[in-house]
Amino acid sequence: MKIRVLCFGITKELLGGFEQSFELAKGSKVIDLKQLLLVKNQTFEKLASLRIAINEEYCEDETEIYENDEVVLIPPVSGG
Amino acid sequence: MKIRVLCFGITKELLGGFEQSFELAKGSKVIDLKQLLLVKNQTFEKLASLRIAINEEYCEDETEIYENDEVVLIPPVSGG
Amino acid sequence: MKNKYIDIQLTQETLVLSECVNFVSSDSAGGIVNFVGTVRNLTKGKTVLRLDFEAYEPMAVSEMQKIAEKALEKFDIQKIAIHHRIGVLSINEVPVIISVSSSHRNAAFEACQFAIDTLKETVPIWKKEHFEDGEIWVSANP
Amino acid sequence: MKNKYIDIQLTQETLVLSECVNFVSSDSAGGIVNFVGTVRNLTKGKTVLRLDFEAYEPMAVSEMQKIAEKALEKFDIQKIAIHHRIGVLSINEVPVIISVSSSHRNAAFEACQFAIDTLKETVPIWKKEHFEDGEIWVSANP
Repeated sequence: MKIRVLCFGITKELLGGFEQSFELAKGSKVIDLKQLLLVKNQTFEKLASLRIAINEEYCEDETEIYENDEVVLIPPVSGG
Repeated sequence: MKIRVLCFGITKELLGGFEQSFELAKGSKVIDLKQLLLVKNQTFEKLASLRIAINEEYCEDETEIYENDEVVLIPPVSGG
Repeated sequence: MKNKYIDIQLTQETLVLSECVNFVSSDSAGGIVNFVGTVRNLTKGKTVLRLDFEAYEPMAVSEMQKIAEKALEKFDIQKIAIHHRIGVLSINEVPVIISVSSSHRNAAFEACQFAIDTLKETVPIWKKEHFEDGEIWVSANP
Repeated sequence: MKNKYIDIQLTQETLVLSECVNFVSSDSAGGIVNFVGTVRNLTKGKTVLRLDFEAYEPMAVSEMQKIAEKALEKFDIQKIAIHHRIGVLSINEVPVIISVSSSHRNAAFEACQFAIDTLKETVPIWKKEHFEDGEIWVSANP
């Protein structure tokens, strides 16, 4: 399945653009997406943290991703 | 000796005026003034606290009072 | 009383929060914590109509100054402003404002809380609450 | 997002402290605690020229809302306002204001500190610092 991924902060630069489209096997989980990101750019390993939000909520590594989910990369936040 | 005493808050009402003049023996201490106040008005006993300031500084019971000191009665404060 | 780091005011005028914030803010501050006191409309269920604040003025100023100096000594803060109003206040008017700036916010929170806690214990200012059926000097009796 | 007790704003406009204070103030509040964030001019000794704040907007708003709800649940406070700015900011401009009112001041201090601490951990907003010789996403790398 194709999933659409939105990239904020430094992740936009690591992947070369705000909106990405990735091919993931059906039944893939957040952890699988994280592994794919490492393949795309090893620098992901150097981030202080990387959280994934699906449909505007933070997710665990074991959360399953579905085709029409809004998947968002959340590198370390620095608001305030 | 005569000492001049300024009364703030409720103490002004207990003594019937802002500025008072008391006769104290030479060598009197703050504790002696406090005892004199009780004689003037027993309600002083009912105050949650009574501090004495001399020349704009809080004093202990044992502090000696001199004739030209500015002596001030400080009932419980309630600023802020 | 005012120097580069401390601004103390005891005044009959309306207090202005932006004045305190402007005094403490600086290019190297990361955050500012403000405490704004307000006059509550009820005391033990009774409607408060208005309040009088009376101060032993020279000592009130010097005690506020001591609090500011102590806060600068005790906490890693940059600047502090303490403004207190005296005279007659209506409900919702502001008797006190304390502003503190620091590079790291925890110090400003701690110092601001220290300053208002200490002010309420040591600064010779007295509040009289006026009700429909009388008036009372706050905290005077146990 | 705004109800009687919570005012959340994420905006490109200059933040206004008096708006937050007015929202949280009430006749029955005894005190208001405000945190005002400011943009520091130095990071590790390097001069910061300006900052960009970027947000994942819908989630940033809902995370700020969660913080406000949690604060109302956890602490004995009356109202809370959280305003965050996005876009380009110069030094000394204000990226965030949090105001909290309560009848007893300690609750407002605790809730305000809780809100800014949590905001800095959970709200999807990112700050990029611009220096003379480059730029950096703050906190991204360990």
